[in-house]
This record gives sequence, structure tokens and C-alpha cells, in this order.
Amino acid sequence: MKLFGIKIPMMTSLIFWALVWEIVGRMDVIFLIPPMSSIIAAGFGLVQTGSWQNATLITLRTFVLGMAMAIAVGVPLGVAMGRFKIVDNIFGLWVNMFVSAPLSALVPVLMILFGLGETTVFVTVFLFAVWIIVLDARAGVMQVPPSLIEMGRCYGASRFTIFTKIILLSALPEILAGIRIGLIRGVKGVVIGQILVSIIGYGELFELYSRSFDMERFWALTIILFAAAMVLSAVVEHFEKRIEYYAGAR
Amino acid sequence: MAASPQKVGATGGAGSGSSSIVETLADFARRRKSFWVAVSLAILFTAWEIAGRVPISFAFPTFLETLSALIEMALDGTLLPAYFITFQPLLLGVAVSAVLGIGLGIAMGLSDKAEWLLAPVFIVLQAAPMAALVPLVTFVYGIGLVAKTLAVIMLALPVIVLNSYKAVRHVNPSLVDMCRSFQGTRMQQIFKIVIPDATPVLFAGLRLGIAAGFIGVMLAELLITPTGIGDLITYHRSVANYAHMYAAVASIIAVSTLTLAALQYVELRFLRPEKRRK
Amino acid sequence: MANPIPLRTADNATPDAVVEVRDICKRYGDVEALRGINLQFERGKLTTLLGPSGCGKTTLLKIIAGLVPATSGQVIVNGRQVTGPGPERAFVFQDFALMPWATVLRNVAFGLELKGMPQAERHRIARHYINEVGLSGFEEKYPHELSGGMRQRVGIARAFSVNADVLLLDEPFSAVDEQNRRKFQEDLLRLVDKERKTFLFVTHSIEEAVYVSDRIVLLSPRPGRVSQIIEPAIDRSAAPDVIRRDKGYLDVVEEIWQGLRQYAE
Amino acid sequence: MANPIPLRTADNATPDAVVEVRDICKRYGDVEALRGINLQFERGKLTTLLGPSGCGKTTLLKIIAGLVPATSGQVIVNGRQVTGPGPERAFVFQDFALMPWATVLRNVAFGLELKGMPQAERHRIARHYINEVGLSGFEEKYPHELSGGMRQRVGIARAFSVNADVLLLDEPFSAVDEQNRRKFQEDLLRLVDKERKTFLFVTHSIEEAVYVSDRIVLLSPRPGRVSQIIEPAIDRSAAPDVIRRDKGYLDVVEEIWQGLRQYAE
Amino acid sequence: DPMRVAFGDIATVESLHLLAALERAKEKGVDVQVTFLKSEDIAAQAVVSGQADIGVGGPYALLQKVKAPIRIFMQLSKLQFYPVVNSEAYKEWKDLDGQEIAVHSRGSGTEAIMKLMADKNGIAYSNISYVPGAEVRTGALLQGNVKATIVDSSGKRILEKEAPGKFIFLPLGEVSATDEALFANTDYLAKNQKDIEILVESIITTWREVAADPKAAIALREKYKLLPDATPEMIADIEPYFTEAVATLPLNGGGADAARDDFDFYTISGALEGKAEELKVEDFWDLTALNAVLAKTGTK
Ligand SMILES: Nc1ncnc2c1ncn2[C@@H]1O[C@H](COP(=O)(O)OP(=O)(O)OP(=O)(O)O)[C@@H](O)[C@H]1O
Ligand SMILES: Nc1ncnc2c1ncn2[C@@H]1O[C@H](COP(=O)(O)OP(=O)(O)OP(=O)(O)O)[C@@H](O)[C@H]1O
Ligand SMILES: [Mg+2]
Ligand SMILES: [Mg+2]
Repeated sequence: MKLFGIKIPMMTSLIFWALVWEIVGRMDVIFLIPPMSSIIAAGFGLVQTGSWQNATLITLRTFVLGMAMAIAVGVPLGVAMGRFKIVDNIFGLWVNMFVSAPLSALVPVLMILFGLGETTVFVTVFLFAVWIIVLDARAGVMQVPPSLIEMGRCYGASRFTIFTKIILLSALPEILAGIRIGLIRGVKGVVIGQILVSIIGYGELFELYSRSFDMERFWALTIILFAAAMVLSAVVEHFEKRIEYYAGAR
Repeated sequence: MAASPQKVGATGGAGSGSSSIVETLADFARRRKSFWVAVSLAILFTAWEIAGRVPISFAFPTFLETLSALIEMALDGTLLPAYFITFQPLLLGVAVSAVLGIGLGIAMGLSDKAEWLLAPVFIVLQAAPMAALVPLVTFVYGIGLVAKTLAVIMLALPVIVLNSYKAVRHVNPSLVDMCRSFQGTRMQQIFKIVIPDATPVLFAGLRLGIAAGFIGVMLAELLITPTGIGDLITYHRSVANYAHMYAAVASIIAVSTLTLAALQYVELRFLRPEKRRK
Repeated sequence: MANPIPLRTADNATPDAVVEVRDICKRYGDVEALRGINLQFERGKLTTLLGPSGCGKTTLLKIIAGLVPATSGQVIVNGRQVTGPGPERAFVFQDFALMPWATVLRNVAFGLELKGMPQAERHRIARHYINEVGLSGFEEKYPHELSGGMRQRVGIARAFSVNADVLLLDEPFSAVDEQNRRKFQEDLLRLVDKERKTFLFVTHSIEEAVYVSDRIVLLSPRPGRVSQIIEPAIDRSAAPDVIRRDKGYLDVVEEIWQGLRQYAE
Repeated sequence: MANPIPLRTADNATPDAVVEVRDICKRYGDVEALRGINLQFERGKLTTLLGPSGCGKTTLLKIIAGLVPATSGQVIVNGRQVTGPGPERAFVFQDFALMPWATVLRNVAFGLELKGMPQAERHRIARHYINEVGLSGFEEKYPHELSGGMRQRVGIARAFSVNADVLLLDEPFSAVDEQNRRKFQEDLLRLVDKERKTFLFVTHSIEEAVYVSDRIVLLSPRPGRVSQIIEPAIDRSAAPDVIRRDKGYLDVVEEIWQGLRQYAE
Repeated sequence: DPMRVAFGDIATVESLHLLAALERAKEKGVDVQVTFLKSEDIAAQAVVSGQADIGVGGPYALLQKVKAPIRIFMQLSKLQFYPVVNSEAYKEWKDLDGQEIAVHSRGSGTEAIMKLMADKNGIAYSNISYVPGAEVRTGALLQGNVKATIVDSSGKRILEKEAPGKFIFLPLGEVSATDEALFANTDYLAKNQKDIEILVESIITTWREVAADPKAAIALREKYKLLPDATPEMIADIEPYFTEAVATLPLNGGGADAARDDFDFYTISGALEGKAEELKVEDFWDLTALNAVLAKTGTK
């Protein structure tokens, strides 16, 4: 938007909303919305507590493991689906189904299979993130221009060389886009897993603060989590842009 | 995506006359996607049955137990009322999100000011783990239909808004220029060009919104108060009827998948003439 | 070089100018697209804008159409200054700009629909022009069922149906394949002859420009300025293959090519 | 029709044929793309395949390249039957087929990289051909930083750098704008002359075909068959503008146009 | 192997004494590992499926139905709930006839109490909705979203503090039933008898300590550094909570008497099927460890 001829960056409206929040909070309309300033103050207090640091550690650990697994499984599976019709046929149904299925209903079942605590949360992160990574990797591989592959064949490249030097590199932007969306879904997964099954990490803190009506801390925690999700996706997006830059206008 | 294992069986059986079954099946596999649907379903169900029989755990029923639990629930009249209850907040929430979301999205697509004001909020909301906020709804709206509808809206609205917004922003600019060059008014531009051109993407956004709504209603029924399918899941878990619990979980996933597939079919069939024929 | 006399006239004020472009300049932020363009376009003539890629041909056409505001200068059409799109000008788009959800008939009648003309009447007019461009029988088809050439005909029929004085065509044949394009050029000449409208035409093809135009305006690379104006003066009554081997025709093609060659990479 | 004698020779067995196509037929499922093609291509000559869209020009080129297997018939290159791609043939793609993540230098050297040539040597060779096609100074640029014409030059340099005997070009200039295309055609003629390789060229443009070819093979619509072979026999030592207004040149263009016109919509 | 204990709730002031008892067991060499789960039935499910060794909760319905041999081995607390109504809407039990109430969950003790009272007063509710979490129900009452429900003692205190006089606590006759108990697989009980005994003993001694002086809970929190990030309000809540909770703390771990009380109560509530007299204690309880410990510590 432009104001007085100056271009105002889009994200600045968040500052405007924070101000609105502050005012609503000060008017004491509802106990759910404390003033933004006291939330921020609570946030600074929160990050110094041992339980927050612990929760962050646990959450990060399960998240990182789950994402690593999702990427390690998702990318090869997606690439295989893009390359081999039979793999695509066998897994296509499941990938398409789970990418938009209400996985939250499945979480209670996961516990039986994967135990209590972090393993289940780890699996939840994995399940939330993996499908979109598979789909995007598959799309990336299918979108490799056929002429690039023919070019490789023309100059005598082996199947393996074509795969590593052409297909994978060519699919890289889509693979990264999938990982970015996967990361966001993974954050949702870690929270849902922690809230729905094992009350550990952030799930425990959320439960604790909402039960004791400690809204400042509750919102502080929420904002930290939201910010983490946004920052994560911004980081990958930045990386993606660099790749896109080299990949040019495809 | 009409998964029809029966059909496969019928064709396989019919082909056993002159040519061999294997040949018929191989031919079928090449031609029909549903064959592969059946194959992968069969693989999963067999694996499930075996895992259940081992058993991995007392709390892990076999596939057949689950199936019979599902049939039992369908016949004794618990499943249908449960879906009736679950669908209330879902449909209400999706309807509200659709009207509100498409309206807001179009406004954001058409006006820079609305975009500046709202887009970041919805971008944040879409990326954010909203599940954390669902319990808060209870404080304000209690435990009834309103709270659950709100949970559905919380998950579905950002998706629908952002997709509608993108749909409008990606309207073919030369169509808009075309309308302007024929002196179309702003209203004509919006209703005769922008909205029709955005319709396929709007609908796709709606479909994603419904997917998010399913997630929302399950979260609401598991986190706010157990009703409908969420109640079947929690109740059967609390009394150790694990087969019934699994049946409820599987049925909601199946229902959502089929709903989404049906919507996608409608979308391709009626909204994308250029993709329909080829 | 005898027969066609390319007139180098930077300022040829003709009394019968339908469109007059005065001192048009256009900047897109830091990019200067057009600088000081002065041109007149006569009634019933086809003028082609030719120039290297990015020299501002599309920009100039859109400024005349009223779709893009000029940074400075004026466009005067039928004696009135242009401030936006008007009924006396119609645009034919390079990418056809057809509505994929509407039939050929509705697409062609769309300009009239926007004017609020009753359905029966606008369909009658649309059918007339659909027939004119050789698409009768395709009224109920959707754009995706047509070939590129047929789609562009729909775009042209739509422009004709609003009965504008001035038709602005931005590379109308560039999405049409080479062999059909030749045929299309011949059809266009026939239409120009029959409809007696003013055509402004943008193309990259020198042969096409020389073949169809009464006058060719050569633009220099960015910032676009008028570098040369050529009037091929070819006898259009001759058969196409005769025209294409006409010495005058070939001379003009060659001259333009020599003029533009310096701008090619 | 005096000067150039279009030879109607369906079976001209020349001793110096580098590529020989024998009885090639190709079906894609139910679609019969090519039927009974017999052709020979001589060393050092440029032959053009011309025909309506979908007649199988690309298919024939790819069969010769070994990228697509023929349904029946054989292709013999340098006396050996073709079973797949080989080092003596190089393909130039319509969409350039450049790797967007690699610099011009690496793209040009890619054929050699695949052969396992050490970096220093392959870069030396690549630089030579980059210079040859007029791109020196652009070695470290990425494809998206180049114009269409420059990208195609990269594709051609890559094909040259592997030092193949036969170059197969599938509509190499169709993504290049019209004015650069003319310049490119002239450059191509220079390269054909200098490198003394066998060129097989596909295009939709009749003028382009006549201008650059030693021989033109006209294909009929699907299923593609050889309908006519024309040898323009134009004196290439003349200046381009002289060639373009040569009567023989114009006659051949006209003749081909009359032959193909029936296939246009 | 560690002893894996599954809580059906997060750690709050209300579980302070149990957390302290677990620390004591640790001191005596039992490697206790605690997991906090979303709800009691997940904790029960964890024990059934072998993901946890010991569960916390009152899983009578589950015990009767599940195929796995699960047994309760000690009672932790007795039901102490307070049916409460918004005075603007209702005044007494009779007013609830044909009205909607909210309880914890299907088959829970709260539902049992409300049903029992409905029977006693000869009324019927129009609908029972399930709102897990006494805090949530308390909040909903304060917000006016719920008019009649049943809350726990801390909920009662909050209601009395936040809106004195606004809510009426309905009279409740004598109800004695298990609220929370410890349960485990019989196999596990047999194989880890010693550890179980240490655990039971730690709990019983802690219970008795807290019962003798509710302030002891505060000292225990400090000693074992429990709930390190508790807010001042939470800490201030410890003493009043335990003062009131003393009445619900079984000092002898429940046992067969508690089991029979439960049979009466839960058959009425519908969580258990069959007649209370026909149910056998040994189908639900394993008293081995408890009896051994009581032999050592004596009964109170
Ligand atoms: N909307 C815009 N914003 C910024 N710059 C623009 C915009 N439209 C055009 N330009 C720039 O203005 C110059 C002229 O563009 P224009 O499209 O008019 O050229 P053109 O002659 O039509 O080119 P072409 O032959 O490739 O169609 C180009 O350099 C282009 O990059
Ligand atoms: N992979 C394929 N599978 C099925 N049919 C094909 C395939 N490739 C080409 N065809 C068909 O074979 C015919 C010849 O195709 P080809 O691409 O060789 O034609 P072309 O002469 O190169 O056409 P154009 O001038 O449009 O490039 C066409 O009808 C096309 O539809
Ligand atoms: Mg243009
Ligand atoms: Mg082709």
C-alpha cells in the first residue's frame, strides 16, 4: 500500500494490529486479551524460566528429528513416484489422501503404535510434514523438461548421471518449496501432538497457562511459536529464492 | 476417484473365460487407476490384519475386528447420528468461512488497502499452529455448537481467504484490460471478469478450506468437548473398545477423503472446461 | 529503389487524422519506455509499429487505447483528448484475452453486453462478425476447443462487433503458426479493405509489416522514439504471390532490415 | 522457373551419405506418425524438413538422434546402424534445453563433462565455441540472464563443442524474435560454411528454409511421408539481401507455399 | 527397567503430593519415569498397550471390558465433587429436572454422581454434555456458558472467591467412591513386587504426612523442587487445597472396602455392568502389594 507516496511494506500492518490489541487489552474488555505490552513483558520473563527452556528443548528435538525423517523419507519417495509409474500407482492414493486428511483424528491411534511421549510427537510431526514434501518432490521431478533429459541422453549420459546431474537439480526448487510447507505443517504437528497425546513441551505449557488463566504467558508462548513458524518458513524461502534465481524464469 | 474393489473383482472374474485372468488384470491395471487403488488398499488391510493378529498390542485391533465394529456402529445407529452431530459445526463453520473468506479474499485482491491491513494477519494465521488456540475458544464461547463452529472457522478461514485473495490477484490481466478497453464499469469488471476468472481457484480454495475444516472439527471434538465422532473416539477409548475407536477414526478419515475427492471431481468436471477435454 | 518512395516525414499533419499522438513520453519507474512520440494515423489506413523488442510498441498502443496513462503528452482521437478507454477504439490482444468460460458467441458479443445491449440484438451482430471472420458453425464452442488462429479470429470479431473506428492490434498473429499466419494476413487485408476502419498494428515480422501496411513506423530501442516512417505504397489489388515478389516490396523489406539490423544482438 | 531446378528425386543414393534413413515407420499407439521414409543426407550439407504441424518432423529428427525408437526401418550413420544416441550426432533443442542452474560455460562444456574430459581442457574447448557463436564475455552468466537468441547460441555452441559430424536442429529459431532470427540465419550459414558438418534442420518458415538450405524435404500431413524434395541451388556467396531478392529464391518460396497452402486451416 | 508412570493430566498443585511420593520412591532406588498425558483414558490405553507400566485414574469401565489383565493396586483419592448451579437459573435439585448439565466425561465419576442424585431426587436431565477438566467447567460457569455442572474443590474455591453468592452448591449425600487410583498389568505387578511396594509405601507415608499437616505439601515442594515455575498464585493455593483435600485422601490405600464402595457407585452410574454384589474384588484389584505395605506400616 502507498501512503503519501511512500510505499509501506505489507508486514507493517502487524504493528497496527498489535496497537489495536494493546488498546483493547487496556480497555479490559475480556480477560483473554491482556495488553500487548504485558504479554511482551511476560514473554521476556517466560524465556528465562527453566520450564520454557526445557519445553523448547524437547519441542525442538522432536521437531528437528521429525522433519529430518520427513525430508529423508519424503524426498526420495516423491522422486521415486515421479520417476516410476508403479511406485506412483501404489503410493499415490495414500499420499493424496493423507495430505489433506484430518490427521488430528489419527493422533490418538498413533500412541498405541509408537508409545508415549516424544516418539509419538515425533511421528506426528513426520506425518504432518511428509506428504506435502512427497507431493512437491514428485511434481518437481515430473516437471523436469523432457528436453533436458533428452539432452543428457544425447550427450551420452548414463541413467545415473541424468538422475543426479539433471533431474535432481532441476527439481530442487519444488523440493525446497515442499520442505518449506512441510516445515510449517511440522510446527502444527508438533503442537497438535503435544496437546492431543502427551502433554509435554509446549503442549504442557499451553495446558498449564490456559488452566491457570495465565493469559499473558499463554499469548507470549503463542507469539513465540507463531514467530518461530514464520521465521522458519522465511529462512527456507530465502534459500528457495536463491535457487530460483539460479534456476531463472522457468 | 471412485474406489471400487468390487468392480475389479468382477472384471477379473469375467475375464477368466477366454484369456487368462492375469492378462485381463494386467490389461486392467494399465487402463484403470482404480485397480491400483484396490491393490494398495489390499496391501494396507492385509498388513493391518497381520499386525493386529500378532498382536502388536492389546489396544491394536485387527482389520476385520475394526471392520465389524464399523458395521456394528453403522447398524446399531450410533454412526449416523454421530456424523450428524459432527457435520453441524463443520458445515456451519465452512459456510461462514466460505462467505466471509471469499468476501475478504476478493476485497483484499481488489484493494491495496485491504491487502495491507489483512493479508499479513491471515498469512500468520495460516502458518500458525492454531490447535494451541482451540482450547481458548471454550473460555469465551463455552462448549456448545458456537465454540466448535468457531474452531472450524479458525482453521478454515485463513486458507479460504488466502486462496481467494490469490485467485483474484492472479486473474488474467489481459482479460481485465479487455474489459476496460470495452469501457466495462468497475462493477462489470468485478462480476463479469474477475469473479468468473477466479472461480476455479476460489473453488479449489474452498476445497482446501473444507479439508482444514475437517481438521478443525476433529480438534474441536477432541479438545473442547467430545461429541459426534470425537465422542465415539474418546468414549470407546475410555471403555477399551479399541476396535470401535479405530473404526471411528478410520471412518472420519475415509469420509473426509471421499468428500474432498468428490469436490475435486466436481471442480474438474464443471469448473475447468479447458482441463476437462483433451 | 525506384517504385515505392519511403517518405521520411517526422511531422506529417494530415487533415484526416483520426488518431493524433502528441509528444507522448512514458516512464515506468526508472525505465524510460517512450520519449517524445508524435504521430498521426489516418482514417481507413493500416499503420504498423515496428521496432526491436522492448522499444515500447505495446506501451504506445495501450496509451492510445487509454489502458495505460502517459507520463506526459496527449492522445487525441476524433478531436477529443483521450483520458481512458472509449467506444471508438477497440483492442485486439496478443494472447487473445478470451473468456475461457464463455462460448465464442458470448465472447464476440461481450463488448456489446457491457454496453447493455439486449441479448437478441447483440447476438445478431455477433453472428454477423463471426461469419465475417470465417467462424460460422463455431458459435457454441469454447475457446479451448479452437486453434490459436481461430481464437485470434474471435478476438478480431469481438473488436469489430463494437463498431469502433480504430482497431489496435498488438502482435495478433504471433501465437499463430507460420503457415496459417500467411493465410491470416491475406484475410486481414480483405477485412481492412471491406471495413474501412483505422488499424494500428504491432508486429515483429518485417515481411508481415510490409505486406499488410499502408505505413510503417520504425521505433528505435528504448527509450522508444520514431526513427523512420516508411510508406510501402504497394498495389494491394495484385495477387498475394505477385505482391511478395514485387520489387518494391522487396526493396522496402530490405531497407527496413538494414535499418533494424543494427539493433539486433 | 528457370534458375533453380527443383529435383524431384525420391531415391537419390549418393555415395557420400553420412546419414541414411531406410524405410522408417513410426506409430505412437494408434497414431501413425511416419510412414516409409527413405532419405539420405550428404556430408557438409544443410537439409531442411518442412511440413504442416504434426506431420512428424520432430519424430523423424529424434529417430535419427536415437532418442526415439522407430517402429520399423533403420537409420545408418557413418555406415553403422543407430540403436541409440551417439557421439557423432548432436541435437539442438527448440526450447534450448539449457540447465538453468549452470553458467554458459558449464552448459557449453556439459557434453564434454559427460564424456569425462578434465575441466581445464573442456573449458578451453567450450570457450572456443562460445567465442565462435559470438558470446564471449557471457561465459559466467546464467541462462535466464540471456535473451532467447543468445540462449540458442549456447545450445549450438554445446552441440559444436562435442565435435559431432551431424547436427540435428529442431526449430532452433522458433523461440527467437523475428529480427534476431534473420541475423541468426546469416550466422548459421557462416557456421555451416566454416564447420563443414552435416546439418538437419526443422522449421515452419518457408523463407527460412529456402534461405538456409541446400535441400528441402517436404513432408505430407500425418502419416508423414516424403512428398517432395527441392534443391534451391542458391548462390550462397552473394550478400544476404541479394539472395533474398533473387528470383530463384522467390520462385522456390512461392512453389513451396503453393504446395503447403492446401494443408493450412 | 524404569517404572513408567502415566498421568492422565498435567502436573499441577493437585498432584503435588503424588509427585513428592514418586520422588521418595526414587530416593529409595525405584527409577520412576513420569509421562503426562492428555486424559485419563489415554493413560489407561497406555497401560493396556504396554506403553506405560502404571496408570493414574479410575478405569473401572475399562477394567471390565479390556482383554488385558489390568488391576488397581491402590486408591489415591476419593471423589470429592460439588454439584453447583448458577443461582440466577436454578436453586435446588428439583430445578434441574429437564435441564442440561455438564460433567467431566462419559462414564466418569462426575457423571455417576449427577446420575445418582437425579435418581435420588426423582428428576431427569434433558441432556448431559461432556466438558473435560474441572477448571474448564469452572471457567464456563463464570462465563455463564454453563448453568449447572459439578466442580472440584479448587473450582469451588474459585467460584466462592470470584463471585460470592452467585452460585449455589447443591447438597450431596454420602458418596464414597474412587476418584483416582493406581493400576497396572498383573504381569508387571507380579514381576516388580518390590518396586511396587516401595511406591505404595511412599505414597501412604506421604498421604499420612499431608493429612497430619497440609502445610507439609509446601515443604515437600521445596524439598524436591517440584513445580519450579509455579506462579505465586499457584503456591498460595497449595495450603487451602490440601486442607480441603485431606478428607478425600485414603490413608490406607483403599483396598477391598473401597472396591466394594466403588462397585455400588459405578454400577449405579452405569460405568460397570452387572450387579454390585456379583462383582468380585479380585477381578478389579490386586491387593498383594497394598497388604504387604499395610502390614509394615500399620493401618490408620
Ligand atoms: N508495467 C510495466 N512496468 C515496468 N516496466 C514496464 C512495464 N511494461 C513495460 N515495461 C518496460 O517498458 C519497456 C517497453 O515495453 P513494451 O512492452 O511496450 O515493449 P514492446 O515494444 O511491446 O516489446 P515486445 O516487442 O517484446 O512486445 C520495456 O523495457 C519493458 O521492460
Ligand atoms: N510421445 C508421443 N506419444 C503419442 N503421440 C505422439 C508423441 N509424439 C508425437 N506424437 C504424435 O505424432 C505426430 C507427429 O508429431 P511430431 O511432434 O513429430 O510432429 P511435428 O511435425 O514435429 O509437429 P510440429 O510442427 O507441431 O512440431 C503428431 O500427431 C503427434 O500428436
Ligand atoms: Mg509488446
Ligand atoms: Mg516438432
